[in-house]
Amino acid sequence: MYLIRQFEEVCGEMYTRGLIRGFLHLYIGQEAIAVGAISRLQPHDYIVTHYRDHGHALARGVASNRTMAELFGRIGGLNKGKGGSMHLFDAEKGVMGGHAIVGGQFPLAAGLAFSHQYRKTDGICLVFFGDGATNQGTYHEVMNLAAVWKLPMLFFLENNLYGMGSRFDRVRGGGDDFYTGAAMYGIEHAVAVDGMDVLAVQEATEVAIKGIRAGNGPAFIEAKTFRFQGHSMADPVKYRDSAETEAWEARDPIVTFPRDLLAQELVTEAELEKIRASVDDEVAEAVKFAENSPFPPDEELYTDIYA
Amino acid sequence: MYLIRQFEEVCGEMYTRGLIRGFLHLYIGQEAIAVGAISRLQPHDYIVTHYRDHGHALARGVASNRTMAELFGRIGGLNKGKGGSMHLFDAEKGVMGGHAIVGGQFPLAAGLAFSHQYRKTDGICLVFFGDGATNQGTYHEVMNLAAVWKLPMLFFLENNLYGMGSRFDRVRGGGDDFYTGAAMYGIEHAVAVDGMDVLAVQEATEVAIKGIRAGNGPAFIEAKTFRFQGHSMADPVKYRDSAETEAWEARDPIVTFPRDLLAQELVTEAELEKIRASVDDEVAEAVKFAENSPFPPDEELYTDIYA
Amino acid sequence: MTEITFRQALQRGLREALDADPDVFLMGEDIGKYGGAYAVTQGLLEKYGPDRIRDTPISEAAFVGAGVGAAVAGLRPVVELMSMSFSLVAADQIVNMAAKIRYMSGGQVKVPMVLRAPTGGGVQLGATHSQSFENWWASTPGLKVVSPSNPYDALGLLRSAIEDDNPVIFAENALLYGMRGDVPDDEYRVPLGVADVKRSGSDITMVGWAHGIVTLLDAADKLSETGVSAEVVDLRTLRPLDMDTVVGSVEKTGRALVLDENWRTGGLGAEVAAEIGYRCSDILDGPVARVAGADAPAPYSRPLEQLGIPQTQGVIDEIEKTYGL
Amino acid sequence: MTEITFRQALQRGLREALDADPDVFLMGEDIGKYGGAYAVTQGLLEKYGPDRIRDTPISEAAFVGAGVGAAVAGLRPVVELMSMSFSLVAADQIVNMAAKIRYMSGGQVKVPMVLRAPTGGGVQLGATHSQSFENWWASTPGLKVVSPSNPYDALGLLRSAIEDDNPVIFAENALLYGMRGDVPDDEYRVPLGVADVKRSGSDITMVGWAHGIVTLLDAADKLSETGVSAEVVDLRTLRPLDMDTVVGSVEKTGRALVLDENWRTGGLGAEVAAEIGYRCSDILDGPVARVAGADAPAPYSRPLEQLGIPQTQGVIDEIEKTYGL
Ligand SMILES: Cc1ncc(C[n+]2csc(CCOP(=O)(O)OP(=O)(O)O)c2C)c(N)n1
Ligand SMILES: Cc1ncc(C[n+]2csc(CCOP(=O)(O)OP(=O)(O)O)c2C)c(N)n1
Ligand SMILES: [Mg+2]
Ligand SMILES: [Mg+2]
Repeated sequence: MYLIRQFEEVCGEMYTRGLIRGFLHLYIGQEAIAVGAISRLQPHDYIVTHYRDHGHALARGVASNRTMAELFGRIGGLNKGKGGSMHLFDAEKGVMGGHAIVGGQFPLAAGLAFSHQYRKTDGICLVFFGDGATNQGTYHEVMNLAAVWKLPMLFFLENNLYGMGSRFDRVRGGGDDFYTGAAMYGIEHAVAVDGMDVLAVQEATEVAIKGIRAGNGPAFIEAKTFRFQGHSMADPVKYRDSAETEAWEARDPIVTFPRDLLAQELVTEAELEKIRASVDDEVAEAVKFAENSPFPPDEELYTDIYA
Repeated sequence: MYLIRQFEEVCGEMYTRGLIRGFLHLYIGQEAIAVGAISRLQPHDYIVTHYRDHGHALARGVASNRTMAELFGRIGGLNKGKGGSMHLFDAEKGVMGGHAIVGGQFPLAAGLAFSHQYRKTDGICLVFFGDGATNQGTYHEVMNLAAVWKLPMLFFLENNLYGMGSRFDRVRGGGDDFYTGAAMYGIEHAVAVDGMDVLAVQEATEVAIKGIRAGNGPAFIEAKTFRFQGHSMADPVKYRDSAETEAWEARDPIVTFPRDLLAQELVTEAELEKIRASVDDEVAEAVKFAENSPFPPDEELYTDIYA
Repeated sequence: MTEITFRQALQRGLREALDADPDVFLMGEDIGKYGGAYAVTQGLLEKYGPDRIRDTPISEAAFVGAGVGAAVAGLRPVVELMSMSFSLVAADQIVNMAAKIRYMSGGQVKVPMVLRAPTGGGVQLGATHSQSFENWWASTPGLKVVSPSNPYDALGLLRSAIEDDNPVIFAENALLYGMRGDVPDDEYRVPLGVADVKRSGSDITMVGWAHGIVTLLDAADKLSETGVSAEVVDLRTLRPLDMDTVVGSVEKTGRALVLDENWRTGGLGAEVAAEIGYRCSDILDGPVARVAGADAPAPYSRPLEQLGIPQTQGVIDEIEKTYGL
Repeated sequence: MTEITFRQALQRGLREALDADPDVFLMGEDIGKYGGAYAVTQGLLEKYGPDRIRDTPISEAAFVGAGVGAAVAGLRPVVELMSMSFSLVAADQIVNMAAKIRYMSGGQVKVPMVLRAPTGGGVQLGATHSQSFENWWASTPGLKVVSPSNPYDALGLLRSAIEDDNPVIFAENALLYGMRGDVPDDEYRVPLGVADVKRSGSDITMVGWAHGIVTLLDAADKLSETGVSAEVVDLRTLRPLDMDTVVGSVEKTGRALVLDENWRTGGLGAEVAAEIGYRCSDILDGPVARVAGADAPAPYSRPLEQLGIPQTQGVIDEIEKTYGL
């Protein structure tokens, strides 16, 4: 979690320095979700996510230096600099993007899940999405498709309460809970979990995945969470008051999780310091790697269009 | 109801004779719905429907002769022959189409309902759709939009169990009832009704519309029904067995409703005969009208593209 | 050689692929139990079973995108849309997902998928059901687009399309399903991206594709009666365009006409005409003539609809007007 | 005359319309409380209230189609898409509903709606966010499409668009929002469907639109240094195309170049080039030159992205190559 946090903080800096450009959506505040959920995957499982994707990539063990290089638009980046922040891929690790059209990732995820079913493996596809994305038609179509076909698919909603400047209750007719709607599609296993509690997320994911691998069809998890910063670097965050933000910040997993570990004496302050220092180093190295990686050569404009 | 039935039977004949072409979807078996529901509308209300639209137009009092002329592709048709069977319009009567892209009608209906809300009238928009259409993303998006905005809109599902050759349970993850899903969107008034019982449909619609006009937001009615014939004239209906069809045919509203009326002595056989004869005449006249109406002149190809 | 219909040619291609490669599967609305809206997939469910012949809900965005996902995972989906007109509800999945996922990933994945759909007008289905959006998909980098004009090409192109590692839009003009033609019994292929001279001639090059070729061959017949020798070039593949074959022909004839049955403005015909104009400016005996569908939504009424679709006489008139032939 | 930005020009147009006509209302994602992704609608919610400045869910198909419905009922919705790239998820509503409902109904209804959206690339948003689908909408009968190149035209065209009784796609190149320019204080209009000569010249006609005009004007400056006098024609409206103005200019100069910043193949530039080629074949001093965006998805990396976007030098080189100027 701390790697993600530190990585994101540094990304913010790099954006301000003009080294990262375009749209940059930080994952700060939601780290417990990526870490908790993705830790429960097997290597042959797939992950599909949206544009707020750094956390998912890093939690899956994608190289931080190649991730940073991607954000810098360099040839050493995961996608050779062609994808950028919103479109991170690491196919070897089953990270199948980073998708920037809201809701666009659902059908792709269904197809990846289908491939496991067709080949009769026990693999699954874990798809992340936000509260705002539930208002896209593809959400509905794919929830239904997954249910009818009993696809091995875990729908993971990161409900951070806002889609850009819109609090969910201003754009959603249903109530506060999203997960309860899954039953309507015939998705039987659907639960809510505290998205600020990495162990709770881990536990909920473990249970859900067990059912999916057992052939029960898709499952649904809604994690209640909050993004501490703006939607993207361009967002001045005028649409919510600081009290709401502060209440959530008080539950910051980067603070609370180590505090709990310390309290339970499962870790020492010194060990934590060591981890933090090594993470800080890793991220600093990532920036160096990115800076030293050249921009893609001109011919890359026309490569990778066709196989 | 008998007008619709007779009209549709004759349409089938005309199709066989090559006077109607393209896709023709008959409403036979579902008449009680259009008649029951539309009878509860006020003149300023809107109706939006899909390609199986003859019944809705006729129930709204749209001229049968101009409807037939439209199916014949003649200039005297409702749409000057430009729309055809799937796209019937009669704007003066608030019949805003006939829409042939499955699910395409939902957003339009929302906008029409919105216009009433924006202008603070008590008008509503009644939108018809089939079970198959619920698998389109627009269904979901518009259910939500209508709920958030409390649009004066009545969602009317004609659940005839099949979308083309697909029985609903083969393409839907949810259970047998569709109406229960409306609650997920925050649509509070949602009921099921026997679509073969015109009085029940009328009653359910009356109640729903009352709530909508009172400002309660959208409502949802699911009528269980059956199309007695194929999806379109091209459909050999190989995907369902005749027992299912026969069970539903036994509940044919064109048979049962007059039978009940007779039993209750609310009508005499002679009166019924008179109605039937006059309807038969009207439909025969409609065919004549259509045959005598010329094809649109060439310049019509380029008119009505822009206002 | 066996004489079969265009529909049978497609069916044969599908069966072969299903037989040859367990990674090939079919998905689409009512392709199984119903047998397909245009009966192309009739009988396949019975033979290959529901795992490989998958009926879908009416959720085009979902199942087209699921096709991309399956392809990215290494399967070879052949997805059917009931009509090219319905490709619009899946437009985002086609253009932003199928076409771009490889590029955006820096080449990490590929999309060996075929998206089949009946296309075109002429049978009174009205404005929403008579469209040829393959014209748009053909302007989208990352996609390949084919549209055969006869049973031979249909089978040969389908074989190549299914074997191709890229997303291929396979546009089947619905007017052609019943067309009969000779097809060899061996396993020939028609390569993607190669145009074909369907009739050779010396006075004018007429370029078209799909059902347009029927019209052009008919026009060529009529023209020959008045002593005009017309060459007919069938693009067959709309992306990538084989302009070399087209230009080669124009270099021979010195005159060119392009037929695009879809809306005139901004259609693929404009691209072909502009390119011929550019590459053959030195040798052209006049401007590149264009014949296209009316710039109007398709009306239901038969006489109006026919008026909007290019006919043989329209082609002949345009040649006369442009070149005085 | 006041110097304002392109963004301010649009804002002024929206405010005027909201003031003048109670039937005008705005709808789109985060146009209210957030103030609009590109701040065009900033401050409007406060002034006009939530009934007329309506934030929508992320449901483009739903609210674009709802705009059509409201327009059909006689209101005058101005709908904002956060990006033209997102118009694909509403493609069916745009093409099959907005564009066709009038025709299909035989003229019974009309659709006085404006659909505004930022468009184009150049700011490293990557392949899914840098597209200009107005090219496709401009080939769709039933739609009108405009894309201004400066604050004056932006305001004048927006006034006309909102007053027009047809669905107008209003494509705002995002690179232009900050552009400053003089705008009269009176209520002038720029009519739809009328191109504009932005710079007159005698040696070559350069045709473009929107941000392309910035490039063409720059190229014209550079060309004048070498004694080449270039005329720059701004289409302003992409449908209907004002080919008469374009042809009038080419008749004067005898040479033509078309700049289309979007994908080259099958773009609107091809249409313009083909038409010039046809109508001016007698007087053209060579083929119609085309400069266009790369036929590739937009890469994120800045140098690659820039390479794919037509630049001044590319225009000059193409003129040199084609006409030896
Ligand atoms: C189809 C589409 N519409 C709009 C956008 C612009 N947009 C990008 S992110 C976003 C908000 C999404 O919110 P949510 O799904 O809750 O995810 P979060 O950003 O909160 O993680 C919007 C409106 C888009 N990228 N795609
Ligand atoms: C987007 C789209 N996909 C597919 C079709 C083809 N199609 C027309 S009607 C239909 C079945 C719809 O079934 P349902 O909604 O249950 O209505 P019913 O025909 O039973 O009245 C299908 C698949 C279409 N017209 N539009
Ligand atoms: Mg959110
Ligand atoms: Mg049905």
